[in-house]
Amino acid sequence: MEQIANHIIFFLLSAVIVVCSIMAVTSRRILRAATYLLFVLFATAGFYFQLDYHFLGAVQITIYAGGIVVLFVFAILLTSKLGEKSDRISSTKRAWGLAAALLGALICGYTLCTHDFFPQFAADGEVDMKTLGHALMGMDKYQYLLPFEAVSILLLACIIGGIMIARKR
Amino acid sequence: MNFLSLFVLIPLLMMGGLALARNMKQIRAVAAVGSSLQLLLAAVVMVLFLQERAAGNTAEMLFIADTVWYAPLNIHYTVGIDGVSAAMLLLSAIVVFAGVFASWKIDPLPREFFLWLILLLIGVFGFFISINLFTMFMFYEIALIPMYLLIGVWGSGNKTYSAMKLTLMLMGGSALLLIGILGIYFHSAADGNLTMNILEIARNNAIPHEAQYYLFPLTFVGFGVLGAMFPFHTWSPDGHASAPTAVSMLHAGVLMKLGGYGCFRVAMFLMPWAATQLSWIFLILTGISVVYGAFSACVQKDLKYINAYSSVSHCGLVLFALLMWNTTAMTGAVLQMLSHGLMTALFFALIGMIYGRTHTRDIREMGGLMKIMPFLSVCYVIAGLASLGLPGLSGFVAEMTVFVGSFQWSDTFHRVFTIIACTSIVITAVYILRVVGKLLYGAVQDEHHRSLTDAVWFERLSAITLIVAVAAIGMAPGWISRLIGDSMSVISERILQYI
Amino acid sequence: MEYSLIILLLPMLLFFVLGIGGHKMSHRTAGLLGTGGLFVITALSYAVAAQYFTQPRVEGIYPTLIPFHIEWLRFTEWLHIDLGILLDPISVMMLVVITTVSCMVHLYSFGYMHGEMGFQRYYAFLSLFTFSMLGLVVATNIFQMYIFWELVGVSSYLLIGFYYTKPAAVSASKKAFIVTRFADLGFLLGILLLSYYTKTFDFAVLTSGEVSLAATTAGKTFLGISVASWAMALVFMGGAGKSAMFPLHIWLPDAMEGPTPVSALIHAATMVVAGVYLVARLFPIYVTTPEVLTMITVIGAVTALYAAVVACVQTDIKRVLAFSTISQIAFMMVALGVTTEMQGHGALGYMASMFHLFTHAMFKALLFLGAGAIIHSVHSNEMSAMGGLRKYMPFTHITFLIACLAISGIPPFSGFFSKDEILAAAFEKSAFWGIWLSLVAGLTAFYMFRLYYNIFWGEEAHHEHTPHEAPKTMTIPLMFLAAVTCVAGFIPFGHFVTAGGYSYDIHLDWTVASVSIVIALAAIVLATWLYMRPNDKPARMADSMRRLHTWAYHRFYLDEVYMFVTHKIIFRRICEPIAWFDRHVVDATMNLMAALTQSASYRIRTLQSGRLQAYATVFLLGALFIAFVLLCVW
Amino acid sequence: MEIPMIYYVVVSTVMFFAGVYGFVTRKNLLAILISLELMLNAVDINFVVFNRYLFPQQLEGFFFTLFAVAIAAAETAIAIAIIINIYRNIRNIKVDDLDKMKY
Repeated sequence: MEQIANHIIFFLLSAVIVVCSIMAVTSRRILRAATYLLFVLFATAGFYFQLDYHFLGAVQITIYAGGIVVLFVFAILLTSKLGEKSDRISSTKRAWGLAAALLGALICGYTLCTHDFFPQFAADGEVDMKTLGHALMGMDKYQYLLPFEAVSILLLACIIGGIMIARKR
Repeated sequence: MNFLSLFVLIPLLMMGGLALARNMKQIRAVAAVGSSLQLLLAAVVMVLFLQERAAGNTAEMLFIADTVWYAPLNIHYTVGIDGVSAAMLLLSAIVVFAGVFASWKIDPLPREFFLWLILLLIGVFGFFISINLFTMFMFYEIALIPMYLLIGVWGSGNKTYSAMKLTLMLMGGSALLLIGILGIYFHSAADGNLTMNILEIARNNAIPHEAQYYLFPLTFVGFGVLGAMFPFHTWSPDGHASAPTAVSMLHAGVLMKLGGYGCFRVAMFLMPWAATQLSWIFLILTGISVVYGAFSACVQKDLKYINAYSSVSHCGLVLFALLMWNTTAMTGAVLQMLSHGLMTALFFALIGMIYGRTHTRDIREMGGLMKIMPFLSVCYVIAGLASLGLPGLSGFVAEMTVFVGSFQWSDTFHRVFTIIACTSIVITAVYILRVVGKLLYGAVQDEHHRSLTDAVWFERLSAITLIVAVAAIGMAPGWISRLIGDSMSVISERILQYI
Repeated sequence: MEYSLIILLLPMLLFFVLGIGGHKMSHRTAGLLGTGGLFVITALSYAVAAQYFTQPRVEGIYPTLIPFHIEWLRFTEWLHIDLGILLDPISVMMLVVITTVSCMVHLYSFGYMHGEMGFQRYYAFLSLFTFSMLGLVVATNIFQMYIFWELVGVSSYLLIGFYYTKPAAVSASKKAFIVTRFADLGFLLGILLLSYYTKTFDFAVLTSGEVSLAATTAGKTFLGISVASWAMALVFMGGAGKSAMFPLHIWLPDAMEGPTPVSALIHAATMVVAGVYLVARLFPIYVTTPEVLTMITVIGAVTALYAAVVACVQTDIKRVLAFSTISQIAFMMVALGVTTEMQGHGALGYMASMFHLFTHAMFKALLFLGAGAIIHSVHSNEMSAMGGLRKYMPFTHITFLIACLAISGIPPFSGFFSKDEILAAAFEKSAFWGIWLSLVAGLTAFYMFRLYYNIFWGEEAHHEHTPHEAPKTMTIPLMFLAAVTCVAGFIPFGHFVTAGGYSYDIHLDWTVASVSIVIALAAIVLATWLYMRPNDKPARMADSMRRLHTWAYHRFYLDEVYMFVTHKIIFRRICEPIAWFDRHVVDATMNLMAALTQSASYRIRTLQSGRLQAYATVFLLGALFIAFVLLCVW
Repeated sequence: MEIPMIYYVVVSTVMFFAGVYGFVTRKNLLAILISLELMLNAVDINFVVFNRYLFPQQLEGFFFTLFAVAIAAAETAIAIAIIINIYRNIRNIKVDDLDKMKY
């Protein structure tokens, strides 16, 4: 029963992701595109929950859906009028884009489908927060203090850079 | 470091001095003092060289000094001179001395102008004292680069085009040259001790014939481009026409000599076998150069173009004579280099001075200048007479040595080309007299020209220096011919043993 | 005779002093310096001549002396140019001729050029010329001769173009230089050939028979003619250019644009006989190449006739004299051409030629200087501006008449004796040339007297001011030269200058002499009848031979032919196409390469559009392509 | 947990190439950025899925995704700052108009 529910949820989320991501890139209204993106991100978070990575799912929702999409919306509101439709895409450009996307999807799909993975279904489910914390703050093998610090410096740089760029001269 | 390196060091000091100079006066002082020192040094070196020879030192090269630069590839900084280099150094020093005074009033950016000019000097002097392929090539490149800026910035007319053309064509030549030099380097020794030293390469004599077969044309054409060999001469008319006075002087007077010098010092000396096999091709090309340049000069309207084509003709004669291999003709070639260097520098100096006054170089727009600026006109006539080979001036000595030397071959091919080259003396007379007649004689064409003034002291100094040198070679050619002949016989004997 | 070196050095020194410092001197100083120097040189030359000809003969001939000699430039082991002084009968004779005429001209110019702009320059050039000409005649080797040959060429160029603001003078000087330069090319090639086979430049070696050109070139032929003949013919070409032999004569009439004393010195007495001197100098070699001598004879004879015919109809008095010079030099050439041996009867022509050279120099200089005096007084070269001048210019008149009689070959004036020897030599060779030359001699007498009558008799032209006799500085040289002309014929020339060097007495061949006198007198009578009094006979005569007259007046259109060849063929058909070729083919190839590179770069540049999306597409497609390839490979 | 791994991967592939399509075709800089986010997200899913299905004992994919999210946030912030700055300058955020630094 749980299996079936899981499947149903998965297909729902998949449908949302597929439809919304296509809508996000084809919609001529930019604000709508951002909204579709938001749906995609939520659905992705759903995937993470489904895979028992709850922390990641939470991060996804707070940072992506909560932070980035908000930034997008502000930016969109700052740079375009409401209800403004973007220009039609020229057919050659669309053809190139379609070609690239479809060909890519084809090749990737083919590779994925023909490749033999040896999935081991995870038994333990939920990752414990303590393990995560240790991995993030440790300096041993499979522990990530250095990348963590690097990311924090990057974020600092971003803050400064953002201020510098946005500052009025 | 022996005293030959002073030739490179003095210009370096001059550059330092220029960087410190605060006004026009100091810039001029630095340039004048430096070039005088250089001239003095060249004269001293010449005297020392003659003394050493008189004392019985018969080594190929004297005053050799050697410093390792990059041991893994066996690259050395090696200097040394023989009679030809000593003569070329003296020539360069004289032309530079005259050139500095000819550009006394250079405008704008005098400091930068002299800086680049002096960088050019480093290249030229360094080239003549080097006996190592690597240093030679390095100095060669150093001499080429400043030309671009000197013409592009201080030139006149279509200067960016000319500067670009000149630089690209010469660079193209030096690309060939680089391949040739690398080829020589990798064949320089049979036992694997590769070297860049010219004397050692010559002593090893290890370049296989099939390698010579393609390396000789590469090096010869590479240097030949700078020596204005047909059909690679077209940078010369445009380049000379656009260059500022001192640069034209230096370029035609000295830089083009690098080409001829390299041709025999590298191409023919190191690859004598290929020289005997392939020179017929180049003989045809240079033979064409001689007549072709002269004929082209006959119908030009721009003074500098006339002179540039005449340079093509005269420099063609240099290469032509080199390809005759025998000592007399090769001596004639070097004499022709000296002679052409001096008189063409004189020509360009005078053209620059005339242009500076009349602001035109079109001979149709000028006339009767003899009345207006007698000094410049008389100098121009003297330069013209030197160019058409009047005895008592340098051109005659050089041409006659070339012709007598070339005539020592009695086969039809050489005879025919010698006779063709000889006809250039008539054509030269035609275009020189045409210019003299139109420019200096006749009625004044432009009334505005009447108010122009004659040369001032620094212009006079510049012109007189060159005239004295031209006349000195022309009147007493014996010693310099002997000096050059001694050095050239080494090369010619090396080639002649392969016939 | 080491002091003979001073003869060379002094004029050179004068040239440098006057050339460099001249513009700071007054006219008077410069003129005095030049003339004074020349007097010294002349005196020295006479001393040399006296000493040379009074020295004892060795085995019947005067020895060849080389009082001074240095090596100047060495080419090969055996070929080297020396500078030196060679004294032998002909060079000493030339020294006398040149210094005498030059000295007279210097003196004369003092009056003639009075007040001209560039007076100092004029004297400097004259000194240069004197130096070069003297150097030429005393040359010890053929290359030294070539050196000075070029130097006289250039001094001639400078002097013809002395009035450099006059376009005619400029183009005349240019023409003179280029035509002679062309001839010198032949000379140079001749020297190269000669020296290549004989391995020497030295006259002494070449002419003494130590090396024989004929022997060293034996068996070598080119186009069916032996190499020896080619060499000597090419050397002669140089001589023909300087001596204005047909068809290289065209520069000489134009050279009359120079100042008249210059014409007298260079283009009548000295430089133009350099060709004759050259042939005489190398005569021991020329006798070994008879076909070249024949060629010289033919060219000389044609030139003599041609110039004489043209001289008959010219109206510019200097042109008449110029053509007469050409004709007379041709006489000398013929005389050399008909000489077949170094000794004996066949050798007469050599002596005759030298003798005529000597006498001609004097009387032709006299004629030119006289013409100069006339031009000086009437300010025109045209006969129409003259007429009846005998009353106004008595000295000039008398001296001019003497010269005319001399050139016409009337005894006892000098021309008679020398011309008679030439005719005798020509008859010796063949009657054909003898008659030909006698005819030309008659023509000579005719045109000279036509000139004479037109100037001094005939109708008086209207003058803006009364013509006056020239100043003393001009008449003294005239009188001196006239005196020389009167007595020079009696010099026992055969004792001094002969082909083999052995002395003999000149015998006048009275059959030849009387015939030539009769012809000359007849021609003079004809001229008198036609031109002494103004009448319409000359015009009628011209009408009766209209075509010949027109052609002769235009010098048989040779100048036009030359113009056509140089301008239409050399400039239009050779130089311009080459210049065009250079710009539009050779240079264009270089430019094309640059343009190709540039346009290729422009093409490629558009790929680098800066559109990020295009990059991304291309990048992705590329990546996919690689992935696809990898997939296929797997 | 019997959802086959391939399902997730196919979904992320579709998402990724939707992003590619958007990246290539859209003109609006913000839209391009949105497409970029889609692609990033698709990659994140892949990491997580591979981690979970193939190496469940380890957490490399997990942490990679975690850091990628952080970096994506930083990158978006900067990108938006730049875009707004561009808008200030040329009153427009169409990618075609940004050709000042071309060639």
